[in-house]
Amino acid sequence: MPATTETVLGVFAHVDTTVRALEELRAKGYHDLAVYTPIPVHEIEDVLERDRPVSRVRLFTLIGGLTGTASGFLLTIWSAMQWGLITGGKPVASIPPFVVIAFELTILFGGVATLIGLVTLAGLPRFRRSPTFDRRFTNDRFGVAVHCAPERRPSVREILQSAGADEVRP
Amino acid sequence: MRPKAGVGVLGLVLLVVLIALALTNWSRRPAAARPSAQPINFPHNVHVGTYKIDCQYCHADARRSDYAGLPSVTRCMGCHKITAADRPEIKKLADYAAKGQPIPWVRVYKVPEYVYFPHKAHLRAGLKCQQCHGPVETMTTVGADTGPQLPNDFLRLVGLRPTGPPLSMGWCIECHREQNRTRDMHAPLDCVTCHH
Amino acid sequence: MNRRDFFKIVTTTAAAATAGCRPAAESILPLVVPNEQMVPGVASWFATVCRECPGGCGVIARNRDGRVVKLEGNPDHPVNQGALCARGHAALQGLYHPDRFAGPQRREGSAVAPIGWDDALKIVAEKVTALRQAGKGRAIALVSQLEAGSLGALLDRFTQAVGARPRLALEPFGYEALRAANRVTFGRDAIPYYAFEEAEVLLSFGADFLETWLSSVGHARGFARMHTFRDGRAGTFVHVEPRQSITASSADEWIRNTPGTEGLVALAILKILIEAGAADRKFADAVAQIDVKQAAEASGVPVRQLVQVAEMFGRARPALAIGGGVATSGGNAVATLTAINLLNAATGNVGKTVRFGPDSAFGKVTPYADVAALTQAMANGEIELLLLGPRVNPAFTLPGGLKFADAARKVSLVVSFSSLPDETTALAHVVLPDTHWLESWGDYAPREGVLGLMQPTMNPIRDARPWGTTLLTLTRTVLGTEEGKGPLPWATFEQYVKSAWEPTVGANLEVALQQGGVFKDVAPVAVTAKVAAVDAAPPKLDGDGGFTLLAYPSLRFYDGRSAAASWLQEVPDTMTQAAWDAWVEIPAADAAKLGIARGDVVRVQSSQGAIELPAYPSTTIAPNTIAIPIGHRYAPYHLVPGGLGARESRPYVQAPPTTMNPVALLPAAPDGASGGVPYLAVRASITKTGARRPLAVLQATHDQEEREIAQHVDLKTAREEALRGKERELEPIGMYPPQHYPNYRWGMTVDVDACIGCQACAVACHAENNVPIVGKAQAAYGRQVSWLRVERWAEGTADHPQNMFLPMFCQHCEVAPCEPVCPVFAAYRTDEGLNGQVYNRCVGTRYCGNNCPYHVRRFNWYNFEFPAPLDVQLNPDVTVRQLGVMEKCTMCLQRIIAGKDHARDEKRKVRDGDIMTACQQTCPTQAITFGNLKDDQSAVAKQRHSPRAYHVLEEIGTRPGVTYLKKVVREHAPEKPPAGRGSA
Amino acid sequence: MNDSPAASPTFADVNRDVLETLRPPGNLYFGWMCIVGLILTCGILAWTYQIYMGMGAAGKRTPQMWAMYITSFVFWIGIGHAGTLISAILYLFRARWRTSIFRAAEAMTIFAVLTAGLFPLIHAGRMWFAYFLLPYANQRYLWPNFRSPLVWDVFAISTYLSISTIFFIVGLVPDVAAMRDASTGWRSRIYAMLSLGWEGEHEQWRHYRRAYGLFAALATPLVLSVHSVVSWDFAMALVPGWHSTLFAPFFVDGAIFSGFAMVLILILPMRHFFGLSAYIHDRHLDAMGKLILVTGLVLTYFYICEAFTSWYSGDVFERASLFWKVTKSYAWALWLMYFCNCISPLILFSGRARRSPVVLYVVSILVLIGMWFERFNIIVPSLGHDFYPYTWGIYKPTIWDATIVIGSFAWFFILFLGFIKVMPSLSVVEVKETLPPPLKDAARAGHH
Repeated sequence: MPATTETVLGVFAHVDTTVRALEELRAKGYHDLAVYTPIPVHEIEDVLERDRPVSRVRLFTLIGGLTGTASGFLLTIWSAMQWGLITGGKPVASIPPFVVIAFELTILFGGVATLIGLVTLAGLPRFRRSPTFDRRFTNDRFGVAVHCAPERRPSVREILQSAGADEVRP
Repeated sequence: MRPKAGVGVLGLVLLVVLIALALTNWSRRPAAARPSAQPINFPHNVHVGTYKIDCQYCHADARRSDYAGLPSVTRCMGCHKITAADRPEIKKLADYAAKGQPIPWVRVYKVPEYVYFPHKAHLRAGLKCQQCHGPVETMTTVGADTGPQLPNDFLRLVGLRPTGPPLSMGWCIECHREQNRTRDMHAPLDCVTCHH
Repeated sequence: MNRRDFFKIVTTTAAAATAGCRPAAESILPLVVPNEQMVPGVASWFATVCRECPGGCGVIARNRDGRVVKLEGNPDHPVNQGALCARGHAALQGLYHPDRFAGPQRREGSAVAPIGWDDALKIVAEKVTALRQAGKGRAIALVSQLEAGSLGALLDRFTQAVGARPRLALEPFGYEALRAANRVTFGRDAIPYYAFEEAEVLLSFGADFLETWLSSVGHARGFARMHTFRDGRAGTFVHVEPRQSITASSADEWIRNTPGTEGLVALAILKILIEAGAADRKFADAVAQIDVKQAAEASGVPVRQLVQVAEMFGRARPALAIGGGVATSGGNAVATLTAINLLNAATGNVGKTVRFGPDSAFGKVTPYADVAALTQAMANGEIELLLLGPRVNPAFTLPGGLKFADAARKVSLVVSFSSLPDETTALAHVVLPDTHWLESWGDYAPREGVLGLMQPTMNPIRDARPWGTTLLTLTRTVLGTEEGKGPLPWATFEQYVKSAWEPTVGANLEVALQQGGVFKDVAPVAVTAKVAAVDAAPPKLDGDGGFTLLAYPSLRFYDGRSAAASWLQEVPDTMTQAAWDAWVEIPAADAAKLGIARGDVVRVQSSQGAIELPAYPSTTIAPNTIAIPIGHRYAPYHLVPGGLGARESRPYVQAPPTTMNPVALLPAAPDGASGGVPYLAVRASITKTGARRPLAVLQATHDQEEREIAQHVDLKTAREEALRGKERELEPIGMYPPQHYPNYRWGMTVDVDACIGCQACAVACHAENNVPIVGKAQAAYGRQVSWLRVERWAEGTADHPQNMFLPMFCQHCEVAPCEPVCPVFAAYRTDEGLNGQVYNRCVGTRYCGNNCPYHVRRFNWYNFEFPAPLDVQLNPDVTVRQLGVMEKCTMCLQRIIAGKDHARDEKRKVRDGDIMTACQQTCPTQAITFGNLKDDQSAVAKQRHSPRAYHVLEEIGTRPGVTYLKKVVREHAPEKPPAGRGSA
Repeated sequence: MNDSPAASPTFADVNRDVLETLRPPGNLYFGWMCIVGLILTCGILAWTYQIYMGMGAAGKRTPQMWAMYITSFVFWIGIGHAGTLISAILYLFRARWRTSIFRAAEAMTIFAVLTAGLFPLIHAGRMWFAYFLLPYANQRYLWPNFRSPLVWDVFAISTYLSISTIFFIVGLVPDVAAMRDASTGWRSRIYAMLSLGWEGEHEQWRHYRRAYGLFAALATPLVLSVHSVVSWDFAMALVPGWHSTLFAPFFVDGAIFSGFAMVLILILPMRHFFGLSAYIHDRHLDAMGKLILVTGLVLTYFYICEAFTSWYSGDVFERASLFWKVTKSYAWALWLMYFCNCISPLILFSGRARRSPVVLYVVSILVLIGMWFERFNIIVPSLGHDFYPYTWGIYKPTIWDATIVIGSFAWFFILFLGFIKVMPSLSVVEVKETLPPPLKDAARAGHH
């Protein structure tokens, strides 16, 4: 990366024009893109995710869930052994009822871990608004921000405009 | 995250629960007397430490009753008719004896009403008084230092294992378990032995 | 922290934070001078004699730290042999009754004010002196209860010394007719000793000997010995009574007769026996005029049944026939009892099961006729000073026709020595409270040869003085003598009583006091029966109502003197299972005709007055007969009126608008032949008032609905199984290995065959385990806390209704449904086979209460109160449970702990019999056994393996630690559980 | 997407319409708030009284140690099922019609669970010790009994509440961001904070969508488990009428049934007052009507199974319990339940009824009544006629427990009323997803 990069933002009103711009940009080798959409759009995902791995959130879920299962059984069995009290003639470490606890903890830990995964991977919370963000992006506009070397700016503007951007800045 | 109405309420409920938890633990603390509270300033260190009087000479019921018992005024006067009779504190004692009144000692050690602690069984098991009551022979005034339980619980919550405060249940249990482990005793660990 | 603290915190958090919420420092007071008899924290036991009824059972009182906390029967005492009835236990509540007089009282008009002892005594002394000086010593009358001991002698000395009328020993149930009949037949004015334990067949004509008749605890002990199935042997008991009473429920054959025809039945049986040659022929004259068929018709008992009973009775060697109860107190009472005497004499039972010699103290009761005469004298203004002893309540117990209260108002000075306010103290001008018998010296000889000694079991808690001491002081003042001189030289009653013991006890006072008395056997005296014709025709009844009124003494309250005890009010009547209130038992058919349902208030009217009571329709009472228990009184504690802020837990009901006393309906005239109270004397009419006062009936239904909770086996099978053993049933199959018990496994057995439904166990449990009282409203709504309930299950056919009594309490299941549902381990299984319940861990989810199939877990719906000083009675070894906590039977855990502690002191294991639960200890029929199931030699383990053993609701698989033994039903009962049902 | 009506709103319309729901409320709203607040106050006072007096203030007794509180607890837990079911299960099944209702349903879920969660506290004899049920390290070395279904409840419900709340909040993040950008001033700043700085950048969407799917996958078994666990409070007990393997699916079905009824009760007025007919179409109502009908029929099947097994088992206790319920003191409650839950939904076989808000509303109310009584009929009559005839008895409610139960409804509605005025009760993002995406070519074609 050069020492300085510039960002060009194209604001689109339509999905098809956005997709067209993205295809074009990728074809020209621009990969450092930030795309803002009010909703997740399949067509855009198709373009962008061609070369990206699946979100790692699921790993968080898996680890969290397994931790939950293990801690569920550990907590119940270990705490039952603390006093070894018999109730209803059942063994101290009675597994069937403990499955319920383990199951619930699996879900709980899995869910919390997923949340943590989401927050960290999505870079939340974000305290400062990124310069390319526009409040219309949560309404009905799509934004494509292209990070590029200063000298490439005109060509990027050209691509965006020709794709059908309503507005290109700077 | 967004504390919505529901979450806020949940938080509030949790807060209330925590406060309640803190207060319950705090108020369930066994009563502890302040040193100055006793009607007569009785120095255990002089009686036990200096004169080596056996605990059960005065607390004579300990070996046969649930209660350790307090010496009768006449028993105190048995020695103090002569011994140190000129001291101001002893004069107070003589005063009670003359009036035939009991001495209103302030209770120092107390377990809650739902706990049955028999002194007899503990003495039969060969325990020293000091095991529970601390080094009485060095105390000018006996005061039960039975700390609050909540900080303790919190320490446990984060994985530390502080020794239970004296006269708390965990502290009793630790000793019972240790006696069974180290001395091959049969200290009961059944809930209803003490709670009935 | 308790709930109140919590409430303080949630409402005033800031205040709590500053105030620090630190528990207030508590003082502990040492003794000034050590007491040799007492170690704080260790119980001492003092033997004395129960004075709740004239039965005179020995009791031992458990004194903890200076306060009596529990009573038990004295095992050394020959009358009750360790057992104690419900009323005996409840004596403690008289001792600690909140309404006990704090000291002497003086009444002017309706205002009652405390007064000093000296002033109070002065009033009485001046009156006595004035009357003596005026030569009107005969205007002084003294009425006491039956005092068969030194006090009685002292009272007689007193009346002589001051020149008063002879003392009256007033007992509402005085058995005058029994004495009169014995005079007629045997020429002895006495009540003999009935050896129940030696009879093979017992034939009772209305005698409620398991409830109140003579000495119920002693009889129950004897009855259990003759009747309870043991090793293939069991006696037979036939009971003739117009209604199914608790006693009738224990009978193998209950014969429902028309009231007042018991004599006819007895004579008919005697006639059959003589004709069959099974009885002494010389008695033939007595029954010459008897026609069995006519007798059968009059009594409503079929001839076939009479013959059956006669055969059974004639075959037995020996048998015993007794007569008593309300039905034999009518105008033909003496004739009826004479007929029964002849029956005994003709079959050779006199001298064997009927023994004169060890005569009962009841022979010393003043006949009611004399009491009636005194009342008449009072009404005529002949009495100016009336001295009424403690526990004497003529305003309540004497027939309404006598109008005692009106007569008493004509007496210028009425002095009562009662310690508790009642209907009579309300008439007294001066009350000089006696010490409670648990605080007093004294003695009591319930029968010849048995002298029970009484000693104070604790210091008086009120400013009361022993009656004897008060009279001694009074005599000295009146006669102007000094201590040690004159006809009554003793300074105190204690001195007097000890000097009275000198000849019998001598130097062995300490031993005798420890033992509870001086007991020796008295040889029976030979008597001969006089044969004479008996006219036992049913009595003429007063009034023209449609129903014969049976007023019968209550098992729980006797003549009403025990009614102030809330334990007895809380524990239900075993038959109706109604707590707290009285009722009138009406034949169900008549009730249906009149449109009366249970709980409808009914006006019962006789020629003497009317009372209003809730109705209880019953299928087990003779037609055209109604029955009302005597003794239901309300003695409400002085309570703050309730409001929103007041606790709803106030358990004590207010007095009902009218009296509930059926005695008020009786005429004044004594029975001519005996001078007794004619309890069977009036015909009454009943009308529906339209009001409702629902009864607090605790048992939803007496029908087992195929549950097989109380089980029975017929005698033949039981015998066979007892001799040959029973095929072992399959061991219960479980998913888990059986529990391991390292030391002991505690268990209990209950012999349903022995249980007589006397409720002693339930009251003993209340006393031992600090079980709170909930009051009528809460009890009616299923919120009783009693750990033990005695259930009545109706069986048999409409012709042969039978009852089974089943004490039900925590079954201490091995596979306990209550335990695994508790979220906090408050309920768990101990390794000694108990179901532990940790009160301080309990959160109050009540899941265990739902899941217990026996519903023996009790919840503290409120903070039920123990109004001071009843709280002094609380057992210090048992936690008092707080609101919101579940509780239940612990098998007297505190006793188990004490027993193990004792055994460890002696370096041994607990032996069988070391530990007794409170219910077991008090059971008059020894129906309850407790012990270590691991020990094969223990009584409980043997019974658990009895062929009669079963578990309640066994099919649920809870494997209870409590085993029941089936009731053994005799020949007359149907072979199989019948389709028809008894009463509901 | 192609089934959307011709005059479908644009993305901007959605933002505008949703923002419209958050405008300062009118007098009607405050009137409702006052009424509900008043009832809630009564409920709180009644609870205070009950804590002061003891559980005796409520009409419980032996044998009905449980009564209206547990009835209401199960009822509210059941209500709490629809939200997560709609958001999770229908999400996984890609049922498009969920989008316009799921936000309100999720909020309803959380509030219902919060309401339900109060009842164990209200019900406990010593609620100040309720924390004993939590597994926390303490000096006494004591732990809860994990064998107790009540502890399972603690875990199931707290997990359900946590996961539902997380799910709900995560779903709200992009919407709140939209609200942030659509509003101004302090509102905007608050929304900005709550939106965690969400920008709708693709990298965020990528993880978001994956996480959302995972939440849905986790929540699906959870939804089924929660009411199963609650049903085991009964099924694990011995009481005749409780001890049944049928209970878990039976309860889950009933929960969905009542949950959808409650959704309708909340959605229909919202649609009316907020003018959301453009988003909540008749076909949405139709779909929900069908679901109610189907779950109602399944429930009827369960009722038949329950009665049949009780009778056919030949078990004396089960039979007695059943016959008593059907014919004796509580028969009115049982037959009321049968009418509400089995008969009244049958009208939904008619397509016109399914599209009629009035019919749906009436049926929903009947269903809620029926489902409350279903739990009542399980708890109170079963306990009233169980193994032991001695203690059989009839439960009578008191003014105190009745007020507390009614107060719980007020508590629920006050939470919901508050919610609809501060948060988008329609999912901005998901509604937009169901709209035709803005296409230039299509737009051009349209202009021509």
